[in-house]
Amino acid sequence: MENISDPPHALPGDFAIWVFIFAELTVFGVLFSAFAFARAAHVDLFNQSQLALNRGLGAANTLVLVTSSYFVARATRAIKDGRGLLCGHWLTGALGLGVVFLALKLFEFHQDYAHGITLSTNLFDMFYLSLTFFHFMHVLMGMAILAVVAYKAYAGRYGVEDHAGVETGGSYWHMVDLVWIILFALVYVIR
Amino acid sequence: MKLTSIRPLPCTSTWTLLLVLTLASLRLGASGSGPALVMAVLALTLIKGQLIADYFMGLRRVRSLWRTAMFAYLVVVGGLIATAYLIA
Amino acid sequence: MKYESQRVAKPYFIAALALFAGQIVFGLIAGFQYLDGTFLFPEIPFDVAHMSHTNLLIVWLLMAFMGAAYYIVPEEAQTELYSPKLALITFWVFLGAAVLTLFGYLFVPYSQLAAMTGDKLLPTMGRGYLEQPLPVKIGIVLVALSLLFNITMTLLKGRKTSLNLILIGALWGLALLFLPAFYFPIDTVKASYSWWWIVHGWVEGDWELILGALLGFILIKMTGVDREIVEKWLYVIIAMTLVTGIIGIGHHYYFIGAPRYWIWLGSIFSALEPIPFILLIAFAFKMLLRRRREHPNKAAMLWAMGTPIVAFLGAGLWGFMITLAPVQNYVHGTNLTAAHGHLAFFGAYAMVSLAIISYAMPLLRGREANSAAAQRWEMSGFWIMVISMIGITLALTGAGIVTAFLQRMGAHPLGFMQVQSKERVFFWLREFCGLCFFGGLVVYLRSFFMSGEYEYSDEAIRALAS
Amino acid sequence: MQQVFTKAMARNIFLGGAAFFLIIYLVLTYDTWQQIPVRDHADKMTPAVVAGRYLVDTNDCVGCHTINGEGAYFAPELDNVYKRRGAAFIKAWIRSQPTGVAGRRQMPHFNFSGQQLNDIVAYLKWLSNVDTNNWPPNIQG
Repeated sequence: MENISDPPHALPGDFAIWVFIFAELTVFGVLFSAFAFARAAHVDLFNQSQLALNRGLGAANTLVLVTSSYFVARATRAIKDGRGLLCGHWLTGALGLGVVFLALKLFEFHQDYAHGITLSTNLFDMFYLSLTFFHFMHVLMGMAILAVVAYKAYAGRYGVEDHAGVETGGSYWHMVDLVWIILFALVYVIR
Repeated sequence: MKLTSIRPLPCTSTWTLLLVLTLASLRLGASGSGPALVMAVLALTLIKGQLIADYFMGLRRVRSLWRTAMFAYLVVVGGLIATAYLIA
Repeated sequence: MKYESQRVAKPYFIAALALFAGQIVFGLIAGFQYLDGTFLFPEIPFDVAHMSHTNLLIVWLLMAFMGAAYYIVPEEAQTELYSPKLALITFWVFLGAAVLTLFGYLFVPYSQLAAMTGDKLLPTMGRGYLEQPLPVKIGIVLVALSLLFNITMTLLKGRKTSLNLILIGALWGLALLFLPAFYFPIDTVKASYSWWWIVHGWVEGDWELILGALLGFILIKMTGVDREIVEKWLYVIIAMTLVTGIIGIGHHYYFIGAPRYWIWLGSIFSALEPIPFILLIAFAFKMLLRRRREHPNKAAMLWAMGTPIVAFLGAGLWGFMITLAPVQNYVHGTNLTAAHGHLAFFGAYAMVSLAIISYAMPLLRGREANSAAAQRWEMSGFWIMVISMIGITLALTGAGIVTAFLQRMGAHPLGFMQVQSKERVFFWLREFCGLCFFGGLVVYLRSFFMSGEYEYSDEAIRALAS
Repeated sequence: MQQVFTKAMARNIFLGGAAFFLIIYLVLTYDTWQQIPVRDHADKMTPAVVAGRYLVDTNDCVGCHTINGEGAYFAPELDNVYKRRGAAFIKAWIRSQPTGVAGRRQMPHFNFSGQQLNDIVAYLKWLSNVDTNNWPPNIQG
């Protein structure tokens, strides 16, 4: 493992993705704060509407995303050891979990729709749907990126020295995970 | 075989820890409501976020500026949420 | 100037400046009508002066963008323009249509203009910035197609730099975003909603890409900084523009009849819209500090550095001031919007146009830079115009704030005209600053009539030789 | 270790980010499109309302006035003018223009027929019932 006396490392992956990651985090940060302060003005509405959410599904999705993030971390490790095939396998696993996340979320959206929850029913529903849909799109986007990275890993386009692509895609995926962790706590859990 | 593949990787322990913390916050949340619980869950979330940043994103090996930026982000967002819940 | 065909940019730039002067004249007329409502009435009613002012703005900016495209695309592609002749024909068609439209506004009552030009067939008239009769709108599309054909063919046969791709892509976007001008639903709310596709899509989206490309080109040329660095940052900046700006369109949807969620989504995303402008300032000054040469065209450098700063003030700061829904509730549709509009349009788009004109015109006239004396005139014009425009902005801001307090707040709000009469001091100030602006424009234009080129000092020549 | 920062990645982020937010905007627009007819009572858009709107457009009313805050800031807001002034006043006012009072802002004379004035009022009445999230904040517009 790394030595303490090593010079400080550069950011994993391409610097451009980090500009983007911090921009996205800012957007989500503002959205989260807006949710919290909107709640401060409508505590009863928010507490009441929150009960309609399926907290178990939210928790399951958290576990799924955390695990897929773990798989991606393993994929990064694998490519640093020069094992492109293994890297591809881990990424495929992460993608599979991404599909599980989407399926669970779609099921939840379907339930919400059946209960008549829309963007315009009330302020809580507006925030809940906007936040989760916005995040849902990020999962899709992250999966598209991971798919490209996995394909390249299988094709042997990365190596011990040249694995910035895996780190770039991986960093984005971890960001998607990180955002969900905050979203889950904020929207589903605390009250 | 390399040593790293025998010894549990830092990311494996991180992952286990994240699962435990997730279930813990779920359990906490199910036990009721109130400022103390909100703070506890937010604190757990902050730890989880920093774990992901440090061990999954690998920021712990990067110039401390970026790790600080991520920590600051989590503290600011968490702090804003906490403030809003306390004044509500 | 490296390619003969870049010369077609010259008439575009000259026409742009002439139309710019026309825009200011109509602005002064409209501004004075705020003080004396009978001024030039009924010959030029306010709405005619107003739409001449805004339409000339759009046309001269488009002229300048087109001139810039004809100048930049061949140089970046390292090949002659596909068809200089087509570019010249397009120029005369565009100028002719613009002048004809202006005469139509001035001499035919608007409803009659609509009846004469087949507005019944496909109603498109009567929306802000899009007042042009149907045939003119079709003409604009044809002119845009001709430009796009010409520069795309040039790109295809030459070097494909990122800067050129951004510029040409943005010009395609500009043309595509104009197409909703032909879609004018009966439903007023849908009409407003889609009107912003054009207006917001242009000025808070696509045009920022053009702004970035023009600024990037000028900086590459004048500072000698590696193009890789410039292009890389350009991509990051325009990515931020669209990330914040696309959903940021919601700040136009709060009070026009669109659903309530736009109040939140619009506020959140548009609050982040200043970010790309901050990045733009950082980028421009970083390039300036890393410059590898001292370009003799100091005036162009002044415009190029001034652009991101004034753009940030107008679009970023003044935009932010009125963008959050709780604030906009009181200031929507007041002169605060006009204040923001003036400084943002000037700082971002007028100034970047003047920057590229300032950089390219001397080269088009066969000199690297104008004489030091001419540059002094030009830079004086810069300062007078910038300061006057900030004055106009402050005056309109004052008027807007008075409206917000007296007409929109309190238990006994006053009527529109009553409030307006209390804002006369601001309207006088605005008109005064407008006159100063016009003076600055004259000083600026004066610099074009000074002959002679920049002469290096003896030390500079010795330094270059060694 | 040198930081990687490639132009290709910056470009991909630009393209990906733009496409991403465009898709989100399109989804939101779809939802908005379903809701607008409810919020503005599209079913109450009678032929008179449509005719009135056409007159408002082709006489460039927004060249001086604002409608829902959009237009020019030379003359009063029209969104709630129906509620502020009522039908009779609006018609009489348009008919009596221009006032010609020295220095005061002038509205041109439009030569509208009685039918046309009724159409304009019908449109303004419809307009005043659009759900604009409680804007303008008060009757003065």
